[in-house]
Amino acid sequence: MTPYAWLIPLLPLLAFALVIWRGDRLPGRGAYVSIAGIALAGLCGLVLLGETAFGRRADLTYQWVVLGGRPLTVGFIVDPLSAVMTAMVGVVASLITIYSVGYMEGDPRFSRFFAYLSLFQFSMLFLVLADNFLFIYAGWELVGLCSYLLIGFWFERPAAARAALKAFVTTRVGDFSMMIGILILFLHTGTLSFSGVFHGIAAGRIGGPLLTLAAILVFGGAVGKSAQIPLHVWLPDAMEGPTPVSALIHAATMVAAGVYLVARTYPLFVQSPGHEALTVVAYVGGITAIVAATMGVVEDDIKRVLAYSTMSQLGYMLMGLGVLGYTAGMFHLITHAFFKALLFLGAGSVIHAVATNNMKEMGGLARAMPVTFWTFLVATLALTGIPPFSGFFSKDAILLAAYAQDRTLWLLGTIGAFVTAFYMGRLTWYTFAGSYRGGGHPHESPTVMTVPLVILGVAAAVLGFLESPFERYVRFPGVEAPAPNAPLLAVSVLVALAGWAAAAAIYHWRLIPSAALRRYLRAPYTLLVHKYYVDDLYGWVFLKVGGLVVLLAGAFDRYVVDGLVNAVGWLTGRLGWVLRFLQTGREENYLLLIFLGLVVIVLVRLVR
Amino acid sequence: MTGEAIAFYGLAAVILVSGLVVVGSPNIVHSAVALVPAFLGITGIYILLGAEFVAGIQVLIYAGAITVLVLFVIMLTEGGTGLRQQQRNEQGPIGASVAVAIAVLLIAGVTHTTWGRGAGTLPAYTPGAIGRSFLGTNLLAFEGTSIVLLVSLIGAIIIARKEE
Amino acid sequence: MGLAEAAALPWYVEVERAIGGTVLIFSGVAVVAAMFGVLLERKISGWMQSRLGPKHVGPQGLLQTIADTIKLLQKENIVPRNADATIFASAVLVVPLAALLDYVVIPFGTTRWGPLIFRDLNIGVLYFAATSSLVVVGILMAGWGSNNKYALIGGLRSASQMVSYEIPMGLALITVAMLAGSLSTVQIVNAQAGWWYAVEQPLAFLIFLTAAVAEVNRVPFDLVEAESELVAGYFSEYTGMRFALFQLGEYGEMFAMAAMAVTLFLGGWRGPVLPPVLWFVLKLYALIFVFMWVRWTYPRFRIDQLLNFAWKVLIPVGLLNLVVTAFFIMVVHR
Amino acid sequence: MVTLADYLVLSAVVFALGLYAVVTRRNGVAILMGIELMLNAANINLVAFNKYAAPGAVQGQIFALIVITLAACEAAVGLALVLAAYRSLETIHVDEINVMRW
Repeated sequence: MTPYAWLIPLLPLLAFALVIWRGDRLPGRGAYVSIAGIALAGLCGLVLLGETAFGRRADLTYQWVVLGGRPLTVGFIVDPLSAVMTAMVGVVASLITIYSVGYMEGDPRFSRFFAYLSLFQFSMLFLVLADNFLFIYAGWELVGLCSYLLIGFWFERPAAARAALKAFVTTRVGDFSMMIGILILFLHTGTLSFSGVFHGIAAGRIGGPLLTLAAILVFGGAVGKSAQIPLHVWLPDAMEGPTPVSALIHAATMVAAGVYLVARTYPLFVQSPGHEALTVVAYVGGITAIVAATMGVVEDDIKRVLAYSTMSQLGYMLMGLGVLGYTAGMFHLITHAFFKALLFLGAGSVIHAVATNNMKEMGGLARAMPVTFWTFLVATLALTGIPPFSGFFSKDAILLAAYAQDRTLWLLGTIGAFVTAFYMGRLTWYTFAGSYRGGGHPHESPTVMTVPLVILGVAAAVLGFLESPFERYVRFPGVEAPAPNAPLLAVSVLVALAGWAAAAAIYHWRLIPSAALRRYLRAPYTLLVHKYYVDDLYGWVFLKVGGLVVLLAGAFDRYVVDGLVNAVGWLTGRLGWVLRFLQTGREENYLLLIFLGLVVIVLVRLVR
Repeated sequence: MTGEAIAFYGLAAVILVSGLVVVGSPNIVHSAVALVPAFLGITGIYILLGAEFVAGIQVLIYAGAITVLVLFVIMLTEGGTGLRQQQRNEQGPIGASVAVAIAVLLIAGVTHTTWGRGAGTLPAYTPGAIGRSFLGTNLLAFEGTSIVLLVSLIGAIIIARKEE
Repeated sequence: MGLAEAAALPWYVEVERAIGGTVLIFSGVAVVAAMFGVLLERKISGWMQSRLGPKHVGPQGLLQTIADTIKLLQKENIVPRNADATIFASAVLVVPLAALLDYVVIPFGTTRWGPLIFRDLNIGVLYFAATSSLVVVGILMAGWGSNNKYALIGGLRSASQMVSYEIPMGLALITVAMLAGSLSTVQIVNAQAGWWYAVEQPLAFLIFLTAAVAEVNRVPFDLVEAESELVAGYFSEYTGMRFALFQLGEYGEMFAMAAMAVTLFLGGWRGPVLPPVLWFVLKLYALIFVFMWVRWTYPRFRIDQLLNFAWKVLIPVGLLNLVVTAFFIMVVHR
Repeated sequence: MVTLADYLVLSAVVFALGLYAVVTRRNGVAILMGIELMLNAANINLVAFNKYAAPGAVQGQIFALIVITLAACEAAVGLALVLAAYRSLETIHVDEINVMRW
């Protein structure tokens, strides 16, 4: 299967073409074709996973064009990292596509939704299998396009349209910095393929601060796509899109692409002097983790809470990569993909049932929707890192690596874990416990939606145990995971339980009413509600500064450019006015001038 | 003060006064008529300089012909009626200052240079000498002038003739 | 006697002679030309028209002109309204003065101590032509000064007539000067020892006579004062003494022309028996008689006929004559 | 004793008078008169130089004669022009004649 790896992205592309072309006339209005496409791709991914596990590697390159004497070779790479990602994307995407058949029931643009999904799956797989910066960048853009299309799927709602635009623009900023990074690398190493660039760096063609700069610029792309601190504003708004989209794109795959990019170009970050690039990655990840978590606490919209949680978990993954926890980071990515997808789908079925996102209008759904409740609970436990679920293994590996590398980051991670547990507990209690506060009458989702939930639930529970084979399988030469440290594990579990207890105290046993808490912590509460005023800051910066620049440019154009032109006009006019006295057309003036000239000449001659 | 000096200054006075009238008088006919005493004064100067033939010609042509011509044209054009119009254009003061400046410069130039005296004396009968040299060494100039005379004669007639 | 020697004399002697000369000329001419001329004119014209001339004043009317002059003297000097006073007055001076200046170069005769001439200028003939051309200016001034349409047109016509006839007269003068080899009138008279120039140059003589008559605005050419058309021509506004002066100028000019014709063509004072001055006077009056004779025989010319005659007949003939004579001189003398 | 310089001074003054007339008079004929004056000033110079600088030859006087004749021609043509201008433009004031075609 390895030599035919290029086939995997092709399948969803074909599905996309078919659905776009024949759309509604296809069986199931295009859904089955799309599912078939991604299911086959997922199967091949698993086979690929198996083959690479047994040591098969491949670098299918093809000389595309000769750029000024330098051949541009492009192609696909099959190695443990890309195999794992392909498998994960394939499985998760197929489950979500099956789920969305139920979710999107009765939507007027049903077939178009599946067309976009297939296009997204093609671009994600294309991105993951790329073996050069050009292809990965192309995939990057396509994925951004699909996220725009899918966020703004219900474009008649202005909020959705605005959110789609905001997502696209913000990620574009990241893409721009990534492009500059790629150009710097291309300029110095003369090639775009990963292996070529890494050999160039090893050969010293590019080094020192310039390498760090290039690495950070490439990481900029990841920050944009994975919604890290400076460019994170678009993710909460992206929840306007349909829930399967949020699940697929804004939980499992696309946002993970940033982490995958850092992992794929890891030599860049490792070779930068004194690991500066890595510490940058780590700290950005760490800060995003804690900030996103705190914002999640005050959210009432169930999907936004999960969005913040995704942002925070991505922060963890990048922190892991940043503290040389290469395998830990990647493992957390895989496990997170599964249980976060499950959480989103669970939330989706809840919303599907009560037709509202606001948690305050839910409650007591455990009894009405047992399957959703139990799978949701499993995923929550995995997310908060309660053993034996998968989250515990991957998150603790990161904390372990962080502890070994940088104590402050470890502390940040631990506090993050506590807050994560707290807001997940709050969410669970608001949604499933207590009595139902909504208007409708909730009922369990149809089986086409609950079956993927169950499968994902099983995966979330079981994956944790695959940690050791994963470590042997996905490794970066020269980067060793630190030895497990029992007391550390205990601490993290205790912290998680404390989080849960705190949530239970406030929302279940009502020891401290949340309203009183809100009054008491007035200042931090408003700060968090306004998302640290980042949106307002950007708004203010771009509007004001932009306005100022526009004003300046306008003034410059009007006064300097036009001024110059008018000045020239005025000058010639004035000159003409002066000459007018010389060209009177009357002979006696000329005669007078002649004799005046004579007198002047003679006088000058006498004087000198 | 020799007779010659008195004659010179007398004639100079006549010339300058009539010159001023020619230049300054608001009445165009007055300035035309004042030309005659000016030219006669200059004839006197020529006689003082021993150029009788030139003096004769000067009276014959300048005083006799050109002044008559000028008077003719003045009367034929609106000279007669044009008396009331402003005779001087706006360059009055500047023109005066330029003229004065040039006069001063010339006079300064003239008085400061020492003029040598040529050898020899004027021939007794200058008209004869003039006639001989006109038809002798200066024949070309003589013929040239005659041609110019012919051309300007024809030209003047054609220009001034009333188109049929 | 050129100007060079004259300058040698002390200047005050020079001035005395000048003043004496002018007085002499003025009085002499006044008596001979004005007085006698006018009388002679009226006597002869009367005789020609077979009637008696003026008889009452003095014996045979000899004092007639004196009576006229006295009459004119006590007449009032009228200056036309808003006429150009200065020019009006100065014209009266210019015309007679210019006429009288001709007499400076006329040799009346010869006596033991040299020819009887006021100043024998070596450019005599040229001087004569120059002064006669000055008259034209006077006439124009008179015409313009009197602020009268007829006077103006009369002045313009007479000016153009005189200018036109100056040229043939000039040509005649040049021919004679060429023959005599000098511009000085005395030389010319001496040069006529052999044949008179009238005989040698009959054509030039005729041209000179006609030009002279025209120059003086005499009858065949007196369109200017033709009573029927232009009242009195350029001096129609002049009254009293000014009118008399104009008459003086006119007759003075006539006598000067006659005298110059005599000197140039009839051998001046040369004559076999009689004293030179007598010869000169006889010849002079012969010509005056011819002038008057001509006055009552020829009809008046129209202005365009008059000008055409000058430009298209007299000038070409004069030039031709000049060229022939020049050729003749070159061939004979060489 | 009248020296050459006196004649030259006289001619300079006459020239200046002529120049003033030419430059400041509006009437075409007055300008021509000014030109005549200037030419006469030149003639005075010529004849004066002839007497003082080179009495032997009469070149100066010949030159003066030629200048006089040419002045006559110039006056004739100038006045003809003024007449033509008057006939078609009804004005001989030079500053009013500013058209290239009559």
